[in-house]
Amino acid sequence: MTQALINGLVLGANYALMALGLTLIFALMGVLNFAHGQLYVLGGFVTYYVFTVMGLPFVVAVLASIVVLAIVGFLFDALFFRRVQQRSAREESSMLLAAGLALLLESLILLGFGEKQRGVALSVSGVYQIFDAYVPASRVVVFVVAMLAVVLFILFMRHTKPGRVLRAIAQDRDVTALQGVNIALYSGVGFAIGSALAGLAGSLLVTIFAVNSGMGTAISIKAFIMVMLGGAGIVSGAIVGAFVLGMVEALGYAFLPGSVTYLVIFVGLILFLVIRPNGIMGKPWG
Amino acid sequence: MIRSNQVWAFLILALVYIVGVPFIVESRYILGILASAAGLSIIALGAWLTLAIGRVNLGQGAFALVGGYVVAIATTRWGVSFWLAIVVAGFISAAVGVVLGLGILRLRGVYFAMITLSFTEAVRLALLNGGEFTGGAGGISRIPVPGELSLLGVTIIPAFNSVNTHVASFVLSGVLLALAVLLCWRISACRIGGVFVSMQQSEELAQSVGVNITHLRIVAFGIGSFLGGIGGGYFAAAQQSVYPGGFGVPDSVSLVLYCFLGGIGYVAGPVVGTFLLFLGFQFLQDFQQYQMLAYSLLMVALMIWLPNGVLSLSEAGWIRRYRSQHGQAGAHHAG
Amino acid sequence: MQVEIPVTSGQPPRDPILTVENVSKRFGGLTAVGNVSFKVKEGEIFAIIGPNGAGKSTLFKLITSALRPTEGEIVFRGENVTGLSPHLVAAKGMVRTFQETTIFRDMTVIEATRNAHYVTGQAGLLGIFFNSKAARQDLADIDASTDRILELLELRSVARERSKNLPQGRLRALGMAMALAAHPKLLLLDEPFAGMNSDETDQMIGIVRRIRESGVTVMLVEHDMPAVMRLSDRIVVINFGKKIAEGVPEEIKTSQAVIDAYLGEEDEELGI
Amino acid sequence: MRISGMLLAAALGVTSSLMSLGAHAEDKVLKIGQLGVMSGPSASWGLVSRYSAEALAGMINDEGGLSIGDDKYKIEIVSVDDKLDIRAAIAGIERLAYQDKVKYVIGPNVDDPSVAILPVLEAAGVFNISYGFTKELFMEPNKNTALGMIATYQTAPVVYKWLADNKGVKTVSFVSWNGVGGKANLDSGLDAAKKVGLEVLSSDAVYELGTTDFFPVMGGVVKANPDLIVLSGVSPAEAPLLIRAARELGYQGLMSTETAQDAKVLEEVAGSLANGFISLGGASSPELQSEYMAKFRDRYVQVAGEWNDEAGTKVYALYMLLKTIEAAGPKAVDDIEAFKASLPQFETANPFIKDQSVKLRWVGNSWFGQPRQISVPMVINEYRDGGFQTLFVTSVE
Repeated sequence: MTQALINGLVLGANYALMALGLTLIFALMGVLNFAHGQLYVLGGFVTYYVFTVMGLPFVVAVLASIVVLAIVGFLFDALFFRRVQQRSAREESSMLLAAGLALLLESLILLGFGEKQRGVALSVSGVYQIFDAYVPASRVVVFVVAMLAVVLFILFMRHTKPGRVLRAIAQDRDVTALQGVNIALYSGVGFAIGSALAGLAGSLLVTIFAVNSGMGTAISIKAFIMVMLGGAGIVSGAIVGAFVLGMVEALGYAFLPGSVTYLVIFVGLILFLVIRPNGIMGKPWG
Repeated sequence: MIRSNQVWAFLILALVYIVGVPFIVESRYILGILASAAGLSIIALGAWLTLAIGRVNLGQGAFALVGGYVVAIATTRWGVSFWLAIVVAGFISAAVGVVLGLGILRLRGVYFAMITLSFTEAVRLALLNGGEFTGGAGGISRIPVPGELSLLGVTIIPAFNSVNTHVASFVLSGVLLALAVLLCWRISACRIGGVFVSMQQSEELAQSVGVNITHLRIVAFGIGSFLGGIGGGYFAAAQQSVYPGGFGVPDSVSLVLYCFLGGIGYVAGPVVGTFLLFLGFQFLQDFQQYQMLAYSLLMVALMIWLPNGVLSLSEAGWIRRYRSQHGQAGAHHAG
Repeated sequence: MQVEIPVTSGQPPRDPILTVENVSKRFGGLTAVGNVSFKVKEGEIFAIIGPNGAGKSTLFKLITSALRPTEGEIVFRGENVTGLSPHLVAAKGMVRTFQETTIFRDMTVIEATRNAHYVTGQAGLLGIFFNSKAARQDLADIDASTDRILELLELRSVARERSKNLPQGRLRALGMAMALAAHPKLLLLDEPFAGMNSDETDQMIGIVRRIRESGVTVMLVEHDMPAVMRLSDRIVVINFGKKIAEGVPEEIKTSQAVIDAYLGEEDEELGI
Repeated sequence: MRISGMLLAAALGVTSSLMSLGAHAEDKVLKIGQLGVMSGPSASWGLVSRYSAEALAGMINDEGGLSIGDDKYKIEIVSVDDKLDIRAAIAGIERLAYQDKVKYVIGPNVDDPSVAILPVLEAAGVFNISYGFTKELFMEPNKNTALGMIATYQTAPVVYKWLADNKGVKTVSFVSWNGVGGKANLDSGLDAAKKVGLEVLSSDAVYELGTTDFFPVMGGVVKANPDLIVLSGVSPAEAPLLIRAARELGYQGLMSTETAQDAKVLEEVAGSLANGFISLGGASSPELQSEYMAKFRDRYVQVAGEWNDEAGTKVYALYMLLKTIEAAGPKAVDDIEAFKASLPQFETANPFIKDQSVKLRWVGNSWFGQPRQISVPMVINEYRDGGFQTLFVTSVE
């Protein structure tokens, strides 16, 4: 039981990192980014490449992932999303565009990095024991870095000018535009930050989960669950959703047979959203 | 208003396709993928109907699974004729859709998309864990090909194994697709279609002039689910097997993508999108390991250049000019 | 259903078509509408006015069933319609308009008006689908009705324009055209004069009068005092969620409570 | 890494594939189909098949091609991605059979598509080497499918027996994935454990394909603390994560699987935690491999960019197909009946291992009632510090 709870907690922290970028892009653009999982995977591969193949320090690898993904995110917005949002008759188009980009990114990753599972073995080893539960040191490291990243992100959004502008856009795009803010630029910046967060998640989690080119969709779906559970577009919601999913998954695997856990999660999510569509932290609107 | 000459044109086109293609095309492979594209188009038309009321429906895969399993279980376990089973499959899927819709249709946007996506996963996992009844992970195989359908001793449709099965499957898929298109065409051209457009643009406004939006949303979603079930039932018989993974989230997303890329403003949109992309993927086979890359590039490029679908080309300047010269402009309003 | 819009004489009728009785709405601890009562009589033009934030739009939503009152009753033509689903309220003959943000953007004026004729007609969904005799009759009726409504609202000239390309005044007329398509007995107008210049206002006043002449009772919620004074038969004034005055325009103009309420508001506006 | 040359490669790929549509050399061409999952989370299954076939075909073509009767044939591999999807698999096999007129196909990698394509194999007269384990595939009335590797139900009893005898294993727990393959593997593993007399502590740990975090799955398994944890039929992507989760949860006992794994992946993902992990191997470990195998490895690296240990088992499919066609004569090129008739008596040396006493044959009589399995040598490996060490070698029959 203790092990299940601890698993849930650790899982939750990792999941939170996956969900943050997704919720940011949703808040800014109203896009459910189907390519999120593929961005995560790309982040993992960049770290693998820089750390394992080029042999540079891990910190450099993480930074490389963040930078590469920020650029990819900015380009996604500038080259694709902006055009489609301007010209499409239906706003849902951007959701489908994201699904198309997911496929594109996935095939590029497969061609570029190959089909093999890739992992990064950190030199952090050892296992801590809490009561009768085990927590590996590598996970503690990732947990700490993940939490640090979450805190930094929240501070950035609250206390810097770009952060405040982004929050204003999330709240009311049109009004913010009227105040003379360069919406196009900031959308790009928002997308870049969202992707960079996905890249950071991939970069850190490649050390414990490893990555392969085809796992993106599964990651996206998990991140969707967390974001919807917590309340779409709300940072605190994504974090809460992540911990709830982590706990339910850990407890489910401990007490239910096999894939019934995810059956329960999906059915539960449907029922939950029917009752409370705005998620745990979402404010009811309209 | 559908003009009767348009209906005749469609029927002739459908007949030429259904009868003519098997004469010209000898390759079983080409017939097979055309039949698959037609089957997928039926399911995509269902997704299109929910898009018509402003809902991105990522649950079509689930309805296709339900339809497929109904046909599989009815024909293999209870010896029911395929022809009865596929109709039952459509109605059971529709019933599932209505029950689900009662709960979720007041949601919109990503909320609806996400909940239907969850539904696709939930159905897959339920079938996976369904034990003996659904055959678990192994699904149900050895589904018989459709048998003879006769009325008062007169054979209306011969048993598929007594004729060329490939051609028979192709014809079946073509006929079902033609019927599905007629259904959706009629809906979108009559007053109900106009009301659907109203609901898609503003449910509040539609409600204010007395439209029972709850009722009509259920109707649209129910018919969409029905088409999903029919399509799934078709595939069960054509492939002679069903598996929990037969339709999943990627399929559900693809089906909606087909609608968008074909053009959701047009009844033919889902059909054009499905044929273009599904066949396109097959024909890109020659790119070998770059097949997926080429396919996704094609898809993204289409979305960038024609964000309102391939059929929006028909509204391009030169066609419009031609039309206005020939006095057809503005003749599209519903009614 | 017949789609004649009967033209009645200017006889001032006396039966209440709408009765709002002790209606309150509280959000948490905040009282948005407190214990408001009034009656709208058949055939009149009735206005609810009040300064910004007085609770006008909440009251409007309560009447049209977009919100459910915490207390009180709304009776329409002798029938309690409190909390009834909005489409049923509309079907019973009480139809509202929206401010310009809510329109069918991609439809032409004639399409939008035809589409709004949903409640008219004898044919059910299956009848419509199979184009039954009743459905064909409905279509003919709808065409005739659409024609009359566009005429009435001076929208003929822009019948084939897309809604999103219309100027403000025409757009609001289109909103009314769609509402009339549902054949209301009582038409509720949400700020019909907002953002209009004096020419447009004059035109709108003419349109509303003609609607009333066609036999439809009109109730409007408005901020623009002068226009209301010119148009309305009777007025209710709301401030801080409470009714502070009721009467004919002359009475309202001279009511001290009303003057205070509006003066207070102007001070505020000046202070900003 | 390939990332830099990718665009160039893409351009080359397009032109070469366009060219291959038109140009045909004077040499006769023997087309061999390959159907497998080459995208998505399980892409490595099909891609290893494909790269193995392309590498071996390249070697044979460089040597002048395959002699059948009086003719030299160049080998051409035609690959189709089945996306692990039934519809795509059926469309794929129909394409290979009717469009490319292929008579011999390698793949699919798992059970459902292998079962789903049976009617097409029958109708089109195509012979298939499958990596699905379902016994019915290889048994009457199906005659057109052979097993390309060693099935769990064949490896498990041997491995468990060896572990019981040599390592004193008495209790065992199973972990498997939720799918046809996973379920079948689990059942045959349980069966074998029972036969060997092992006590099964648990077998209900089942995970979804695509799971990233195996802590929750492994928690219960480790708690029971069996002598041996069997990772039943797990893919090379998931094995190291499962090992790592078990070790990090404090598990000290033995772990094994009956499928082929890749040492590089084990090293990168699980590191030293994977030491002692027992798996099925090809004959690619240094102490076993012949020079021909070493050449094949080089060629494989050229094709795929990087060696994969799974290729050591997957190379046999194409080799056996070609050598059997060669022996059966020109008729077998277009007619699989001639090919099938020669299966019972066919025998050739195994060029991939040093030990030349072991022959390659079509086996499986005792399992399927007809010779429908390639006698891939059963090599049991133990992982240690980045490489495999051979524990013992045996054969199916």
